[in-house]
Amino acid sequence: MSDTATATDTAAKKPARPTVTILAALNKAHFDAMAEDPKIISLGEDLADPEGGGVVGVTRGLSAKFGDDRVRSTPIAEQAIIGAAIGASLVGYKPIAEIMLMNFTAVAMDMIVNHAAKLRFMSGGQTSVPMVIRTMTGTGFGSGGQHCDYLEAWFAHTAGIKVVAPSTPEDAYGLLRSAIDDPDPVIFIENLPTYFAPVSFELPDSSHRVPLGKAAIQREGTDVTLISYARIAGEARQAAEKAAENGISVEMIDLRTIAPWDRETVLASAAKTSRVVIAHEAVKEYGVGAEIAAVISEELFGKLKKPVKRLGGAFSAVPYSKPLETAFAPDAERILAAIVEIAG
Amino acid sequence: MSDTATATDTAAKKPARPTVTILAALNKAHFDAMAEDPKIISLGEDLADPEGGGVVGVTRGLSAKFGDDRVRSTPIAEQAIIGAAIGASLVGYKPIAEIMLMNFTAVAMDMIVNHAAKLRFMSGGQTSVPMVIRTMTGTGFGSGGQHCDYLEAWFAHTAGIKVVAPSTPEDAYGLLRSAIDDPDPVIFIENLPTYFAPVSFELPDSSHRVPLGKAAIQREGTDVTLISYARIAGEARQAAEKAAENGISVEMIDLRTIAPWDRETVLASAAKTSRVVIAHEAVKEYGVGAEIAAVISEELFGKLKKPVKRLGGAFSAVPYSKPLETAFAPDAERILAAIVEIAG
Amino acid sequence: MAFQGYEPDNQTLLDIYKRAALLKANDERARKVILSGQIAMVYYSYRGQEIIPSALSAALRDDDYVCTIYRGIHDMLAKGFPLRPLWAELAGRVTGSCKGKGGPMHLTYPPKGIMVTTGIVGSAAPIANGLAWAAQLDKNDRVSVCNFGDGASNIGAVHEAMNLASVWKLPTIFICQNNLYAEHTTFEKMTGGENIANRAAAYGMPGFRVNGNDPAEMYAAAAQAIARARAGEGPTLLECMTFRFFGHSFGDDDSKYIPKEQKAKAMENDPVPAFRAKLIADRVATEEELAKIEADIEGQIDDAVNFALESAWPTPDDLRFDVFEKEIAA
Amino acid sequence: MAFQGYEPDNQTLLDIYKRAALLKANDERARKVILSGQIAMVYYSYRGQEIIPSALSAALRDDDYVCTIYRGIHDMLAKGFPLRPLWAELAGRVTGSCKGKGGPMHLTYPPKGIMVTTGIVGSAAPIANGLAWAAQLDKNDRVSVCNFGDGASNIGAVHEAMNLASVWKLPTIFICQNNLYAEHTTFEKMTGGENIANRAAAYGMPGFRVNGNDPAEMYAAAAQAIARARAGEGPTLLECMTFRFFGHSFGDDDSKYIPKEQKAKAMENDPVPAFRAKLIADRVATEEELAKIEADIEGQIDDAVNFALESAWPTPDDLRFDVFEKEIAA
Ligand SMILES: Cc1ncc(C[n+]2csc(CCOP(=O)(O)OP(=O)(O)O)c2C)c(N)n1
Ligand SMILES: Cc1ncc(C[n+]2csc(CCOP(=O)(O)OP(=O)(O)O)c2C)c(N)n1
Ligand SMILES: [Mg+2]
Ligand SMILES: [Mg+2]
Repeated sequence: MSDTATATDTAAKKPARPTVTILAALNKAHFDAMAEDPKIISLGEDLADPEGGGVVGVTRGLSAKFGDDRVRSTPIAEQAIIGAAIGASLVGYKPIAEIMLMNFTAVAMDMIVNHAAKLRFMSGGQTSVPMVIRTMTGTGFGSGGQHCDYLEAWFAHTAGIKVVAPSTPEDAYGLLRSAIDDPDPVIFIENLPTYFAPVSFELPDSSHRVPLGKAAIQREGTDVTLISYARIAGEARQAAEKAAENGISVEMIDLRTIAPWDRETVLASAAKTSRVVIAHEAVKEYGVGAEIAAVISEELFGKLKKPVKRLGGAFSAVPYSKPLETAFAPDAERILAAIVEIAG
Repeated sequence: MSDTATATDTAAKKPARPTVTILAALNKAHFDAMAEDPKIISLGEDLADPEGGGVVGVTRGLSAKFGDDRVRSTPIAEQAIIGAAIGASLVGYKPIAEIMLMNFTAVAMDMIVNHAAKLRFMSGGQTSVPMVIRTMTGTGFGSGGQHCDYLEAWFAHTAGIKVVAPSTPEDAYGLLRSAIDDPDPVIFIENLPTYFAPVSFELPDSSHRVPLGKAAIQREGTDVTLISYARIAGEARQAAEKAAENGISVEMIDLRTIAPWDRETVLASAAKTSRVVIAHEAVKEYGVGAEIAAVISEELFGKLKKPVKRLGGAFSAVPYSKPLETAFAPDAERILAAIVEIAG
Repeated sequence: MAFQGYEPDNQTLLDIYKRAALLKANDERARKVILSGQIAMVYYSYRGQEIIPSALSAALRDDDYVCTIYRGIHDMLAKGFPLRPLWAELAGRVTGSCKGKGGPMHLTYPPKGIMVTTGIVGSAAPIANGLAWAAQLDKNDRVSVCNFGDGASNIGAVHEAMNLASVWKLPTIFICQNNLYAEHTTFEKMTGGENIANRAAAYGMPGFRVNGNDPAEMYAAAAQAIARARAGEGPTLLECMTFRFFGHSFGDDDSKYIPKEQKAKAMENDPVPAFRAKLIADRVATEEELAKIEADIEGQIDDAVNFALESAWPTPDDLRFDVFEKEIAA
Repeated sequence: MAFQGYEPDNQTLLDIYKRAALLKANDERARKVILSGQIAMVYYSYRGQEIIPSALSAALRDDDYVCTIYRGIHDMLAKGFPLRPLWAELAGRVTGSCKGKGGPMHLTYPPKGIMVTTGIVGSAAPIANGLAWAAQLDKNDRVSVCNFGDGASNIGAVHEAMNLASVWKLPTIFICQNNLYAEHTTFEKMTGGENIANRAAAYGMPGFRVNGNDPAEMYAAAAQAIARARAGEGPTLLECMTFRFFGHSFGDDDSKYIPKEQKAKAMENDPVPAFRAKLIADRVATEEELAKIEADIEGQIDDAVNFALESAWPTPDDLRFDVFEKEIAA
C-alpha cells in the first residue's frame, strides 16, 4: 500500500501508456483542486507527508506542495476532525476531511448528521457547510467486523448531505472534483480493494467533472437492468459480460451518487427492460437497494415483468475468515445467477 | 412533565378507574423487572431520584427502591453510558441504558453499532450483550433540528440489534419487558408526545409480554392495509376511523418491532387487501417504509391493485416554527388522503 | 493579581453593564412572553449568568466568532445579535434570523460572528476550532469563542477539541460557564477532579477558574486569553463560576434538586443589580444614566417583540429551501 | 521510590519472564508464518512492548478482566489466552476462539477474562468501565484493565471513560502503552500537554508515567494500581513508555517516519533479552533454565500452529449464527 503515484510523480514520468488507478485519480484531483483554489484545505489522520500522505497515499505529496497550514495530520479524534472542517467551511473554506475508515464515522456521527448536514437549514440558509468527507471501506483484506461497513444508507437517509461512491478512475476524479465544488456537504466513499487496479490510459485533466446525482450507464442492454455502485459495480460489470455470453443483454448502471440518486436514468432503463437487479455490499435489509426497489416498484407499477431483485451483504457483521468474508457480499457469480433467474 | 405516577403511587392509590399512560406503563415495567431480577441495572443522565427520576419521569422511584448501585445517574457522556452498559452486560448483568434523546445516539453510535451489535458475532458467540437502550424522540414541542430525529432505519440496517417502538401503554409495558428479557441488544424508542395520553384502564400485570417481532393488527379491515408505528400509529388509527366513515375498510397494523419486522402479518394483510399505505415520522427517503414497500412489492408481485404508497417526514431537518413542524410529518389528514387515493 | 494589565477602565465597565442590563431585561421579557402565552417555546433561562458574556464580549471584536448552546441567548445578545431577528426567530416567523427554521436552540447571526448554536451538549467545541483554524489561515487575528456548560465538560467532543486546539495553537477560547448543575445533576456528582480549569493543564494550555459574576475579573481573564490567542499563542480555558436562577428549562421546579439555601444565596448575590450598585457607588455612572439605559432597552425589546408578533409565519413550502443550496423539487 | 511495597520477588520476576518469552516467541512466529504465506492476515506486531502485559498480568488474577486493541495479542497471551484457539482464530478456522468470525482484531477468551478486543481506537475504555461496574456490584474485588495507545488518548471515548471511572470509583486500570507513535504520527504532533499520565489529575485519579520496559517498575506500578482498585479506591492511569519494533502494521516501512537512530536505540534496548540477561546476572535463573523455558514455548507454538492449519474452515452457513442468540433463518 505504499508505492502509489502522486500527481507530481505521474506528471514527471509521462509514460507513453500510463496505467491509471483510482488512487492516482484521487491524488490528482486533490492536486488540481488545491492548486486552483487556495480555500481548499485538507485534514485527517496521517494525511500529511511526514506521516506518509495518507494510509494508502491518496493525499501523498499534498502537504509538501501546499504547506502544513493547508494540509494537516491530526490527532486521532474524528469529532475534532469533522468539527474543524465544519467550522472552517462556515467561513469560506472548503475542507476535505478524511475519516480513515467508514466505521470510524460512527464516532463522528453527531458532527456529520446533527451539524454538517443541518447547519444550512437550521440557520435558515445564513451559513453553509461546503465540505467533503472522504472515507474508505471494503472487504477482502480480512479486517473483520469493524473496518468494512457500508453505511451509505444512513447518510442517504439524512437530509442535507450528499453521498457519492465511485467505481472507476474517471469517476473518482470527476466526482471528487464535483464534490469539492459542491456548496453542500458530501460523503465521498472510497473502496480499499478498488484503489490499485489500473483500468484506463490517461488521468483526467483538470476540467473533468462528473456531475453529482447522475448515474452512468456502463453498458447498454435490453433484457435486464442491473444497478450497483462502488466495488460491487466491478462485480456487476463482470456479471453483465458473462450474461451476454449467455445471451442476456444487461444494461448495467453505476449509480455513482447514492443521494440524491438518479431516478430518471434508473427509471428509464427499468422501463425499457422491465426487469431489475440491484446489488450492493452493504447489508441488504434497510439498505440502499430498498429505496430504489421501492421507487421502481411504485413508478413502474404493472410494467415490470418480474419483481425487483435485491442482493446485498449478509445480515451479520463482516466476518474475518476468508470463506465467510467471500460469502458475505454479492459477487459476479451470484449477480449472474440473479440475472439469469430474473431474465427467465 | 413532572407529575407522573410511579408504580408505587399507582399501586397505593388504586383508583376505581385508573387512567394509564405510556409513561406509567414504562415506569411499572421497570419496577416489575427490577424487582424480579437483581441483575437488571439502569443508568443514564438524570435517571436517579435525586435528579428527578428521568426528564419525564420514566425511571422515577427506581433508585429510591433499588438503590444507588443499581440505578445510576451519569455524567453527560453517552459513549461512557453505552460502554458501561455493554461491559456489564458481557458478564451477566442486564442493563437498561437511557439515551435522553434519540439524536444523542449519534455521539454513541460507535458503541452501539460497532460494539453492542457486533460483540456476539465477533466473539463467535462467546459473549453477548443483553442490554436495552431506551431513548426518546418526537416532534410537536418546537425543539427543532437536533431533538426530534427518527433514526430507527439506521439501527434496523445494523445486524445484531433489534429495534422496538411502542404506541400504546400495553405495548410499551409488554415490549419493554420483552426487550429486557431478550438475550440481545434492543433499541427501545419512546415518543415524547405520546407519554401522557391516558388510553386504557389498567396497568398490565407483571406477566404481560408483547413478543418482539410481532406486529399488532389494531383494526381489521378489507380494503387497504395501513402500516405504521410509534406516534404516527396514533395518527393512523384516526385516519382509519375517518376512512371507515367514508366507507373504506382499513386494516391498521402497528409494527411495534421494526427490526426484525413481522413479515408474516404484514404480507398476509397486504395479500388480503392488495392495497398498502405505509406512514412514519422519519424522513421518507431511505426510511423504514422503503424496506417494507420493497418486500411487499417483491412478495406480492402482480397481486397488488395499486403501488405501495409511502408517507414519511419531509426531506429536511425538523423545523422549529409551528406551521413547518406540523407540515413536517404525516398526520391523520394526509394519511387519510393517501388511503382515499389508493382505495380509489 | 492574575490577569494583570487587563483590568477594565470605567468606560469598559459601563459597556459591560449596558450589555448585562440588556441580557437581564431580555430574559425577563422572554419569561413574561411565555407565561402570557404570546410565544410558545422551550426556554433555557440564563438569568444569573449575564456577566460572563457581557464582560467577554466587551473584550471581543464584532468579527470574532462565537459558538454557543441552547442556554446561549445571553452569549448572542452580548455579542450584538439584533433584537428584531432574534425575537422573530423565537416566535418562529419568516423574519427571524433563521426564517423560523432554527428556533431558540439554533439561533445564528453571522454578521456579528454568531456562527453556531447547538442543542447537542459539547458539540460546539470542535466546530469552534474550525472557525479558529480559518482565522489562523486568514491571519486576521480573530478569535473563536466556544461556550459550554460544566456538564458538557465531560463529553468526548470537548476533550478532543481542547487537545486539537492546543496542538494546533488555535485561537480558541473555551468558556465553561459553570453554574454547578447539568439539568438536575450536581457538578460534584458528574465531575472527576475538583474543577474544570485544571483540565487545561492536561492539554498543555492555560486554564483558570474565575468568578464569572465579577465583571472586572471576568473581563480581565477574557481579555488576557483573547490577547494570547490573537498573538498566536494558542487557546485558553476559562471556567467561569456562576449560577442559573430558573432551573434547567423554564417551568422546571428546581426546588426538587437545588438546596433552598444554595439558591437563595445565589439570588441574593444577583450579579446584575450588584454591578449596577457598584457602578453608582464608584461613580462610574449615575442612577439616572443607568435608568435611562434600561428604559431604552425596554423600548427596544418592545419594538422587537411587536415586530416578531406581527411578522408572517413561514409556509410548508419553505421546507424545500435551505436543505441544500438548490431547493428540493416540489 | 514510587510504588514502594509492591516490588516483585524473584519468583514473580521469573513468572514475568516466562510470559515475556512467550510473547516474544509468538510474535516472531506470527511474522514468520505470514511471510511464509501460511496465514494471510493484517498483523500489528507488538514486538518491543512485551514487558508491559507480562508484568501487569503477573499482578492480575485469572478472573480479572482485560480489554485490548488490534495491537493486543501480547496483552492476551500474557493474561493466559491458550495458544490453540488463538492460532486457529488467526488462521480463520472454526476451532478458533471466535470460530473464525472475529479474527486477530477481535480475539476474545472469557475463561481468562479477555472480554473485548476492539479495532476502534479508544473504544475499549467505556466498555472496561462496565466490566468494572459489574465487579463493583458483585463485590468480588475483580479489576478491569483497559489497554490503549498513546494515540488513543486523544479520542473522546477515553476521556468520558476516565471521568466516569473516577466519579464512580470503578476498579478500572487504564494502561496507556505509549510507543511514541500512532500509525505514522509522532506523539508530539498529536498530544497537547507533555504526557498522558498528567491527564489523570484532571479527573482526580492517580496517574504515573512508568518505564514499561522495566519489569520491576512496571510490576510495582501495576500491583499498586490493582491493590488500590481492589480496595475500592478507584481507577489509576499508567502511562507505560515503550516502543514497537515493526512499525504500525507488519509490512509497513517505518524508516519513512521513524528516525533511524530512534529505532536503533530502542532495538538496542530490546527489553526481553535485557531482562533475560539480568535474570541470569542476578542469579534468578540460569541460562539453562531459561533455554528450557524457551524451548518449551517453541514446542507449544509449533503445536498450536499445526492445530490451526489442520483445522476446518467455517462454511457460509455459519453467517446465520451468533448474530443473535437465535439463528437467522436460512
Ligand atoms: C449529547 C447530549 N446529551 C444530553 C443532552 C441533554 N441535555 C441538554 S442540556 C443538558 C445539561 C447540560 O449541562 P451543562 O453543560 O452544565 O449546561 P447548562 O445547561 O447548565 O448551561 C443535558 C444533559 C444533550 N443536549 N446533548
Ligand atoms: C476511531 C478510530 N480512528 C482511527 C483508527 C485508525 N487507526 C488504527 S490504529 C491507529 C493508531 C493508534 O495509535 P495508538 O493509540 O498510539 O496505538 P498503537 O497502534 O501505537 O499501539 C489509528 C489511527 C481507528 N482504528 N479507530
Ligand atoms: Mg451547568
Ligand atoms: Mg502508539
